[in-house]
Amino acid sequence: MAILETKDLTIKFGGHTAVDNVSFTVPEKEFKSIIGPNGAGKTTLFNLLSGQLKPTGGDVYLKGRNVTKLSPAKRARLGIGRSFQITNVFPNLTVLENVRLAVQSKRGIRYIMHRNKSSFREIMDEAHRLIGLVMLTKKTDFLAVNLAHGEKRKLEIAMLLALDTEILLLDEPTAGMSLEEVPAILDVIRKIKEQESKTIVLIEHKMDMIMDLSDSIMVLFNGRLLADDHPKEIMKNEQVQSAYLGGLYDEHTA
Amino acid sequence: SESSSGSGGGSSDKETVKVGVLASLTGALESYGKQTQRGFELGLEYATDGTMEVAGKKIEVVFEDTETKPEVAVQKATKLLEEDEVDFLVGSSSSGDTLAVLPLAEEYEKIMVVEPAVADSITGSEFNPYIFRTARNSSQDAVAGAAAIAKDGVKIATLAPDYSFGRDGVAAFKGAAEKLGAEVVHEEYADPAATDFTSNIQKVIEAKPDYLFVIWAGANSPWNQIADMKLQDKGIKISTGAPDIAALSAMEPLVGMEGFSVYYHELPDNEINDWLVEEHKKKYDGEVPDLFTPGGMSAAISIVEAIKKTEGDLDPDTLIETMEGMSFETPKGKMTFREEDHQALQTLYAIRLEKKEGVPYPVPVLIRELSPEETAPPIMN
Amino acid sequence: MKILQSRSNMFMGIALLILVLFPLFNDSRSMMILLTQIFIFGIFAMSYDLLLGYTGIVSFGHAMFFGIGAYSTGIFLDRMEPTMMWFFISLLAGFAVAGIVSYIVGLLTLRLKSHFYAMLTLAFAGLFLVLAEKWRTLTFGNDGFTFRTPDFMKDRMTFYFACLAVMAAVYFILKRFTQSPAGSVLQAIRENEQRAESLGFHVLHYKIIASVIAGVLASLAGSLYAISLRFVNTSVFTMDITLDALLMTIIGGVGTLIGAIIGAGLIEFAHHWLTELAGTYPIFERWIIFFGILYILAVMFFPAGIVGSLRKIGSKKKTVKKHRPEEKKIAG
Amino acid sequence: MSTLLKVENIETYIGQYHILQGVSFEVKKGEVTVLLGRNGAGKTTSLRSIMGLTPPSSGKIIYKGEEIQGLPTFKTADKGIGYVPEDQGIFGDLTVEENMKVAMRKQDVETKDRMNWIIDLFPDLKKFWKKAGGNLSGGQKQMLSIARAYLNDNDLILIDEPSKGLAPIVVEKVMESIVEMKERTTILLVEQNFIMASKIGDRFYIIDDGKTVHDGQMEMLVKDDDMKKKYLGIA
Amino acid sequence: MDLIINLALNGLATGMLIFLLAAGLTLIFGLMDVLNFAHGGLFAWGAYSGVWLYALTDSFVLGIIGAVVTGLILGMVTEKFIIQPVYGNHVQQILITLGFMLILSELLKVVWGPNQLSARAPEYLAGSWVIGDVIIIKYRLFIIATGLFIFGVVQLILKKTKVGLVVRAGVMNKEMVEAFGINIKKVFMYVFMVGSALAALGGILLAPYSGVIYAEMGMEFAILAFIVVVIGGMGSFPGSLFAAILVGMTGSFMTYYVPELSLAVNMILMALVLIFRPQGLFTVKG
Ligand SMILES: Nc1ncnc2c1ncn2[C@@H]1O[C@H](COP(=O)(O)OP(=O)(O)OP(=O)(O)O)[C@@H](O)[C@H]1O
Ligand SMILES: Nc1ncnc2c1ncn2[C@@H]1O[C@H](COP(=O)(O)OP(=O)(O)OP(=O)(O)O)[C@@H](O)[C@H]1O
Ligand SMILES: [Mg+2]
Ligand SMILES: [Mg+2]
Repeated sequence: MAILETKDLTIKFGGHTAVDNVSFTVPEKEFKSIIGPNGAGKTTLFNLLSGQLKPTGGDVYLKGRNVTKLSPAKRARLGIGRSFQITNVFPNLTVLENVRLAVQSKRGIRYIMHRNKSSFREIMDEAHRLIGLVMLTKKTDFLAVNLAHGEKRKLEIAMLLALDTEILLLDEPTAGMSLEEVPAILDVIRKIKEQESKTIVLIEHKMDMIMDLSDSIMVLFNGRLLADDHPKEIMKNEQVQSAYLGGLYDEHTA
Repeated sequence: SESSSGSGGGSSDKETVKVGVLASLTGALESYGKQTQRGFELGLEYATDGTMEVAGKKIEVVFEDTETKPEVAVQKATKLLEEDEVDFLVGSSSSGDTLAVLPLAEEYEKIMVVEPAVADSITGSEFNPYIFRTARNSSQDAVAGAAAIAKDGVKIATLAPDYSFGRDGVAAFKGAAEKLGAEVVHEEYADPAATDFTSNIQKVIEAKPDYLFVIWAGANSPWNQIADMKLQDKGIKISTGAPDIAALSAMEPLVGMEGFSVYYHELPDNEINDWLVEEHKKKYDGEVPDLFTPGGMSAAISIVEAIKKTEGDLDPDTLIETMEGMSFETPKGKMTFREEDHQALQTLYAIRLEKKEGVPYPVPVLIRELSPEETAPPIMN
Repeated sequence: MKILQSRSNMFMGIALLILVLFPLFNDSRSMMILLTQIFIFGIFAMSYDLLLGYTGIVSFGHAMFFGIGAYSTGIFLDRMEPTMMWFFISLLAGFAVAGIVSYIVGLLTLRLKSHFYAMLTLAFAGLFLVLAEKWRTLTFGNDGFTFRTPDFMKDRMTFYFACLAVMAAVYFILKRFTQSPAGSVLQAIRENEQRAESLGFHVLHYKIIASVIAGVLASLAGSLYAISLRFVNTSVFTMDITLDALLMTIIGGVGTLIGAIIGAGLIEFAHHWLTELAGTYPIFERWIIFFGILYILAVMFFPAGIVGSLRKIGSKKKTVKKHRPEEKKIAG
Repeated sequence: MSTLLKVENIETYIGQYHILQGVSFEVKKGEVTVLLGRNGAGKTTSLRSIMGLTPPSSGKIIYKGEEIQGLPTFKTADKGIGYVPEDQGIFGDLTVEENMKVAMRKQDVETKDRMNWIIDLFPDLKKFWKKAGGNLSGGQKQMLSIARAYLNDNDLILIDEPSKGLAPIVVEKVMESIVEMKERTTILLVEQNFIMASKIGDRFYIIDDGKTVHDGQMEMLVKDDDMKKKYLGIA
Repeated sequence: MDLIINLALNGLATGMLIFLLAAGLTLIFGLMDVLNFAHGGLFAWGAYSGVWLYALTDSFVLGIIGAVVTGLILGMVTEKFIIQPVYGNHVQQILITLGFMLILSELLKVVWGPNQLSARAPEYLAGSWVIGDVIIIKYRLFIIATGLFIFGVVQLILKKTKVGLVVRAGVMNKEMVEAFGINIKKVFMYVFMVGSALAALGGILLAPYSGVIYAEMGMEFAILAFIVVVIGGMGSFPGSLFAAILVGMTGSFMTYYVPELSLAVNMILMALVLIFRPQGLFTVKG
């Protein structure tokens, strides 16, 4: 069954159609990657899925339910969680507080006004666990604004994991992360995919990573859906080769 | 401490009389506050012949700045009543501050001489028996204004700022003017903070009155625009109260207008005023007393006279009894505290603004004195 | 963290105790009135801090709620009877009006970005000022009116204790609130609204909650203010009142609550002393200049407000100590 | 080849944190020098220290024989140093055109030529010439950021992770452009994409925990699996 | 018809005057994003110094020049000592500029005394022409012309140079602008000085318009200027001009036709604009 589906999803910014009649489905527990040139509309598509933007046409369905008109908050509660391409954290809160807030939301603790937040032990523990998972333990009490770029990316991932949604939308999670640590993060993602049976949609430009993880790959070009197929098939696609990959990966993937 | 409970009786054996004066010594009304302050000091000097003593008691004065904020006024008044244990309060420069302090006078059972706040409600709806006012009130102004121009068959339009001061003033003026047979054909109210009054003036022009009576206070004023809109050419004469000297200098365009004045140092013809002008000049570098200086002086004189009469008895009930109906000489002639509402009836002046050689502002020239009886306002408490 | 927390709790306990005992040892009523004034403005500034410090909302119209409280108490006690019952009814009336207004203003305006929200609140407060001016049958316009207070609160000492108790209660309630899960979402919104939304928090709900709580507490402060003066006029709706709250909050340190109280205390005391000096020494005649200098110095030396800056110094010492064993190179 | 920039044992604090604890490296004219190291090692801080954005508290930075440590940023830039920051530093409310205009220091023929060259390199920019920088896609922002640094006649450009967020084909173009410019402009590069770094880099320095721990010719590193494993975690 | 012309003409003139008051703030608040509560103080200082010089020399032109110079000098001092430490921090800006505002307006009283000063238009600008029922006040024509002139000059500078861009970029990301070799500190200082000079100019031009100046005028008009900048759209010069004229015109017509609302007219206008067009009437392109 398709957990996530779009029908003729379209958004125009002024005269420019950033996402153009895109219809696709993501089956439950699938790992789907999205590739495409810069400005193809990948991030915008995510924004439409998670509700940051409202489409000028078309619909988004979550488990068969039309969620097109719902706010990002509602969609997050219904199970669509996302990370952001441009680091998007709470700058003047600590790493712990950043993650804790996400755990808190997951647990549905929203309007409790009379108890101290630290009295929710399980939440604290969970937050600490996640910080460990993304290798940020040393920076637990740092303000997010003071982290190095790669560290912020990790925090971003921890916050997404904390939300523990059924669907994870990952927008270039490892951009700027160091070589050494990419594999570790990939491990985390892979484990989540396997053990916790999540549906994952990933935007990446790192082809080796995509080939390694994906069940299927979707290609966006100029806002339009060019192909949605098995990774092997996609790599054979000529347009993908010439207009997206160029020469760089030839020798490497060969 | 005995005075906090309000039993003022015990204080009659004190060696000193303490007076607390509340005034705006900073902020927008600073110049008014300073006039009151100077006037009050000179008034004490005059009334005690420089001894600063009355009925064998030394007079001490404490000035406090209300900053034209009611909460500060209350704080300062309480300080005066509690810590300085004053026997009289005097003040204040704004009606709001004064109104906020009125209940304290009653609570602490101390006489408060209101000067120069004008709101009618002070001696009207908010009146309590401890309140005496040497200042004239809005209604007196209005009656004086009416007396200067209202006659049978005269059509008058009014222009006033759109807040209590203006609205009350116009209401009182209308009553007085209609009593004299005039007709108020249009009431125009303007945003006091506006920069442009031409739309208001336009409406006045359309009402085709014989007179435009303007009630105005505050720095921002419509005079320029009234002149620019050529009302006088259209046969509409302007009338208003002459303000303090600083504001007079903005009234150049209105030279020739007939109206009234509360005080200008050349208007009253009596010895006290002569003394005031002379001493003031001596003390303050040639400056002449201004609009509210004689008010401050009158307040001081009224207090000294009252104590003289009670022979040093500072018991508030005795004082009230003494002061009700008491007459005393001031730079503006004889004033009398009316028994019913403790408002001092006083002389006001019908004047014409004229240009005078060597004076950089138009000068109010006396047409005639408006006697205290003539300008007596209705009793409203 | 814990130690710091418990130490500051101890300081606060001592301060509270001193304030409770104060009237028993001091018979200066004007000092008592000054302190009462500080308590009232402390409540008002704390309510503002909830907006500015915790939710990141700048409002230029907070006086609106203060005025609503002041007028409802004034009008009820004047028109009805000066009894405690009517006082409580007037409080509730103030809460209701302030709550509704802050809800509507919140709904209309919290979608706006900072300046625009600030200016819109300025506009609304301006409209209330005009209303108070124009509805003369009820408000007596700009001059305002005096009224009698309930006998219970007539005594300044009783009123002092009442205000102290209310301030302490408001402080603890707000402290609880800001440290609760819901309160921490407010801070998240302050930091990054869009991200908070995408975590599943309904930003508008929280902003409205903050706005309504702040509005109601400001109205409470306004009611007490009216009682303390036994008089109310349009000045309660002016920009000056909003600026007072703003200055007190900022000087004390935004986002600290206690800072709001300290700010209120500092400003009121500085004011008191400066005007006193003005009475004694002629060079202080222009004491307002010194007041201005005080603000400037506050920014220079306490950029995060008094409480905020002290805390920073405190935590800096703490982290340096903590890091020293691990990272030897950290210079003292 | 002559040394264009020499960084000698700089130490940098941010607030009370001791971030750089002795970083040294040399950039030779006409070469591409790469700084490597894991997250939080201090690469970005090194570039910022050179630019004067986080001035070092000790050590020397010598550019064209002149000490420039502690100079205000604009003076450093004025000496012909361009900078592509890690977070791209796009002026979000300004259009692409305006972003370029702010960066443009001269309006001579050369600049015009370079402008044309840049537009050839990143045709997307021309396409979105009048669009607000903040509305660009992540990759487009990166292109704009690089473009702004290419616009002026710089002798040295500091580039912080240019490949981040760019499609493979664009990464390739950027690499080509760097090689193409070598004649005129020297590059100091921070890069996590090892394929890219190894292809265009001449010399490398590895920074770890705020210190330079290793350096050498790029070919050496490519061959030296042990070292790659030790410092970069890759084989 | 004559009535409409009268109202429109006066509304336009008042609008232009408001524009002159707000022009400086459009730079300082709109463009540089500094919540400058001391703006009214700069404005009042311009008015006082200008009127004083005008009275002393009997030359209005010298008065204007004096005001502008005062504005420049005060602007430099203010920027250096008050604003520079708090760029980008609105909370600190509010506190420090309010403090400075107190000092500025209190110092006015130290120098010129607590009384209001009166000012009249010079002979050649005084009085009015009457054409039928239309009354044209000469000074108002002068204000309209000056307003247009200032608008033109500033607009030209902003369009022809990249100063405007650099300032906006500097507000968004100061470090990056510096990394392009621009001394943003200096640019900010000059723009702030020009903003203050414009404020001062507004002050001296207001003086003959209303006839009097007083120390408290600063705060009153600063709020009006803030309203105009926000309604017009932050940092947009055409926006400010349009908003100012809108405020002037609405004031003029509402006072005539709906006097009950005249006190509230500015607030209502601002509320409506903000509710229905939250970004302001003109948003800066980009
Ligand atoms: N808010 C917006 N307003 C106008 N145009 C926009 C907006 N957001 C995105 N766009 C445009 O839509 C197109 C798609 O942008 P998007 O961010 O989705 O690209 P992307 O595929 O994620 O690219 P990248 O790989 O570079 O991140 C781009 O041309 C971008 O300029
Ligand atoms: N403002 C700051 N306050 C405190 N610590 C900081 C601050 N800025 C950076 N740091 C710390 O300095 C260290 C070095 O940061 P830097 O950004 O130079 O790393 P980097 O090598 O560029 O890492 P990345 O590859 O993740 O970009 C990091 O540990 C970071 O947490
Ligand atoms: Mg993207
Ligand atoms: Mg980095």
